[in-house]
Amino acid sequence: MNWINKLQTIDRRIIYILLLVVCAIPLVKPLGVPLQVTDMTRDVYDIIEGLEPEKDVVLLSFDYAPGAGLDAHIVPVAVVEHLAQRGIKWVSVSFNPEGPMMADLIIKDLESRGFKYGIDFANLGYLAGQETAIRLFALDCLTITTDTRGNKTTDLPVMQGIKTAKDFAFVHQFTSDDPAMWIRQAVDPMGLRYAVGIVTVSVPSAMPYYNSGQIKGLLGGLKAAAEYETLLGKPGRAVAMMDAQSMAHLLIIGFIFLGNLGYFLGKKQGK
Amino acid sequence: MRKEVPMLITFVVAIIVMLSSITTGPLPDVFKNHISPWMTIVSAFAVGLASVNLTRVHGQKISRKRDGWVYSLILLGSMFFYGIFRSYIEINPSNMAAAENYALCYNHILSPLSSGIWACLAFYVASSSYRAFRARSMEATILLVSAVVVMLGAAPIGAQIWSKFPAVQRWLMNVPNMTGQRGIIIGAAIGSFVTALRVLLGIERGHLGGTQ
Amino acid sequence: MSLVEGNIFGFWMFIVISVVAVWIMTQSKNGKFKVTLRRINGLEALEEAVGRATEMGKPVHYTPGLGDIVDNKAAETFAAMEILTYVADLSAKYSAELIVTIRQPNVFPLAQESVKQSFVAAGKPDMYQENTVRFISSNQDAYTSGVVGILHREQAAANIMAGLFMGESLLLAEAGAQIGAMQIAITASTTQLPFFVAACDYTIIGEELFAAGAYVSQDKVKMGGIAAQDYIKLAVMAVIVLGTILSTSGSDFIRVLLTK
Amino acid sequence: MMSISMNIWHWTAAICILAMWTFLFKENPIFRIAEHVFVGGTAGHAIGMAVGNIYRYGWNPLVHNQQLLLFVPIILGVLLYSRFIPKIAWLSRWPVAFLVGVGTGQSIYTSLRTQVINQSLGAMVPLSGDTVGVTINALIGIVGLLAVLSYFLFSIPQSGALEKFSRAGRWIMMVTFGVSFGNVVSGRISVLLGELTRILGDWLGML
Repeated sequence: MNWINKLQTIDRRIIYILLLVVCAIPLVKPLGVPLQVTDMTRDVYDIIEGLEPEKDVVLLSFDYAPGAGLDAHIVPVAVVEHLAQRGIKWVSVSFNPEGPMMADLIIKDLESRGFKYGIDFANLGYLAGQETAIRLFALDCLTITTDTRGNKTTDLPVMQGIKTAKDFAFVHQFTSDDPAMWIRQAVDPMGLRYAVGIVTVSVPSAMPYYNSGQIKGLLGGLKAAAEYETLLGKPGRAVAMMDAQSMAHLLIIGFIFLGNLGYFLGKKQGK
Repeated sequence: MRKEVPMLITFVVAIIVMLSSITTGPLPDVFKNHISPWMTIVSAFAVGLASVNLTRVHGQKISRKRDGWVYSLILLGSMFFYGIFRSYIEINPSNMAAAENYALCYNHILSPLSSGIWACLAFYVASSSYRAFRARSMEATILLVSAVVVMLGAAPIGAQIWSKFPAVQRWLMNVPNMTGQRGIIIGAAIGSFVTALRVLLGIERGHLGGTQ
Repeated sequence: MSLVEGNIFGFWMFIVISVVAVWIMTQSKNGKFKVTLRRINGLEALEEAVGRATEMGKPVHYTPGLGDIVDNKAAETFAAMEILTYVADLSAKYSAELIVTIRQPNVFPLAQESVKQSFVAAGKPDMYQENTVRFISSNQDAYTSGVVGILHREQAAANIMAGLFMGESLLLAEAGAQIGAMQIAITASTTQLPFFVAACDYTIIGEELFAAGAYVSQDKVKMGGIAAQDYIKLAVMAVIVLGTILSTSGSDFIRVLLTK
Repeated sequence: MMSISMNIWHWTAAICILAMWTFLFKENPIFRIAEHVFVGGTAGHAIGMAVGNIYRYGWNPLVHNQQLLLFVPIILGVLLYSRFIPKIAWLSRWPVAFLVGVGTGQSIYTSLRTQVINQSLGAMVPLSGDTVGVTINALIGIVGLLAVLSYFLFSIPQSGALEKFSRAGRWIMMVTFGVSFGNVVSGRISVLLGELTRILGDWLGML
């Protein structure tokens, strides 16, 4: 029958346009579907709740490029918001050349809200050499002599008392790659308290490290950011987007179903 | 000389680096004060290789006016613009105005180009799910069913359809997925260990040009 | 100089398995230990793909992935380079045009050399052109958009992707599917596998990548290396079983030993 | 409800995204321009960052603190470029050998510890759990792991029980791939949503 063939050969452009529409509508008019918070997200939240303001300093490693898009960037935005709310100081570093600019986007926003660069946070910039660089920095944070603004690292108030990665109360990496590099070079050898924010795509491959306790908390992309916003009691951008996410999933499942329906009906007919 | 020196360099450096992470004594300092900063510098030089290659390939295209040479001109122009601008900022970090302007050019041109191409993936995911994911065999069916459950469990709408979807999704993620990933991680680590051993002992010389 | 605590077991394990692995590789090299690798599904499709490209008069595209040769992902790239040599041999044999796209500057000269060698060895040095091996960009996304453009402009008949891949795999595979190329993916990158499985004609998964490299090169040392991996794996499996039995019975002997 | 942005940068960002998306319909000159600006720009950015690293970690300490040993990496770095001069191209193998040495030394032991020993430890959980569910999960974890590992045995003939066992390993991996697939779908959609907020929000002012 003709319509079975049609089920199998919908033009890809129609699919593209449908996806665009299904994503755009809930963005403009959110539906407000309620959200459940998972343990992996709560773990990070609890760690930060347990830190002491004024005393503890957190290290944030920004290891993603803008190409990873919102799925990577929205997680640090939520975590930094929590740090800012609790008045906890942080320092950022990057092992990806594009990372410092991503940190700067967040810093710019904080500065406009009255937080002080150098006192509340600082951006140490990019250190080339990937794994080697991670280990070098973990062993000796002062190996980076100046921050991205040309200040001497040793002069930054937020860096006082910090020599190695051990001196940070907590290390949180944000990456679009897998967390194994940090675990191999710093977390396992130095016994750091470490959590990671990764893109949704990388969550399954990070599970074994979470299961074995090498990672203490795991934030996977937009969904985790939405959960984090819920925990903070400030539902924002991420929560609003989850509705669009839901609709897009339904659409894609629908297409898988249609494709398979056509396939099986076609097979039956062939017999 | 042409093969032996590099092999020796690799061997000595690798042994120092390896031992420096698990021993006390002088090696950790050798790593920290010498090898690691050297690595930073040498790998920074390696980044430049990419641009030399690009300049050669596209320079030729332009000088011979081959098809699409205008695009090559655009590519080189863009490379020199960002290259020179960024280098200036790196050497003069205290010039905040320049850094601000660079951030504008970066965040509103390169960054959207980059995430724009990634967003295309969403469309491709949709069309390839439709076109290619068929329950052709038992294995393909397992793949499909777990994918669909994960999608339903990962979006808030899933819990509205059936309240157990998030729990099933978490189970799939934490038990079978974790098991499979763990097997692949262990296997791949053993695989790269043996390759690394071949490199260390100079049996694998792929990186020195010519396999044996 | 002494070992830092927590590394004693690891260090001695490292020494022991290194010795065993080297011993197996030398035995295999000297022909005293014969290694036969199991068939890897999809590997013979390489020849079919190149042959088909010749018939259609269209090029074969090959990418050795995104990995470099200087980090811990090197193994995957080395394996991809072995497969490249094999593909270059095949395209010389069938006189099929070959296009190799490169992301890593370090991989570029190696790829040039090995393709050139294959063509010369087959007595067809003229097949090697300036743009047979093309450096695209060291940026992952830029590399991807460059390759996608090339696939469309050159209308490749075969698209062979081997080595390390990240998010761009689907872009490459989907671009190949759109131009109707026969596609073969060989990768250990698990996140990307479902897409290769969906969009490619053949997919070779996980560690099969390393085995495939050894298989096509038929190099005795490398085959010995694969056998060594197998024995290490068996030993790890035995330790895991033992550790589970002991921990179930309440003893943490293995756990203490491994973390020593 | 719609108030289009007057900010030129919102316009360029939106144009760049849309230029990339035109490729979804067809390869075209607009996409080609975007592609080439992008390839060149990212290469340029990486060069700038590299210049910064050489300046900070090589040039400055060498000139201001007279750390003469830093000539070693600088010379090695320069040697990388000898590959463009055929006569001395072989010299470029020295810096590559150095980079490979660091990479190998860095991972050969640590990957054994992090990925083999620590992951094996993670797998050795007691089979006697508080509930039946815990025990079943632990059993799947351990048997599944062994099955997956046995699938990747290449030199040992796979027949009989081993073949069946390794097939079970493949099934576990199919679930793994399925889970990955589900996550990739979510992840890609999230990226798309980010771009859409840029277009609908920043540019068109609809959000």
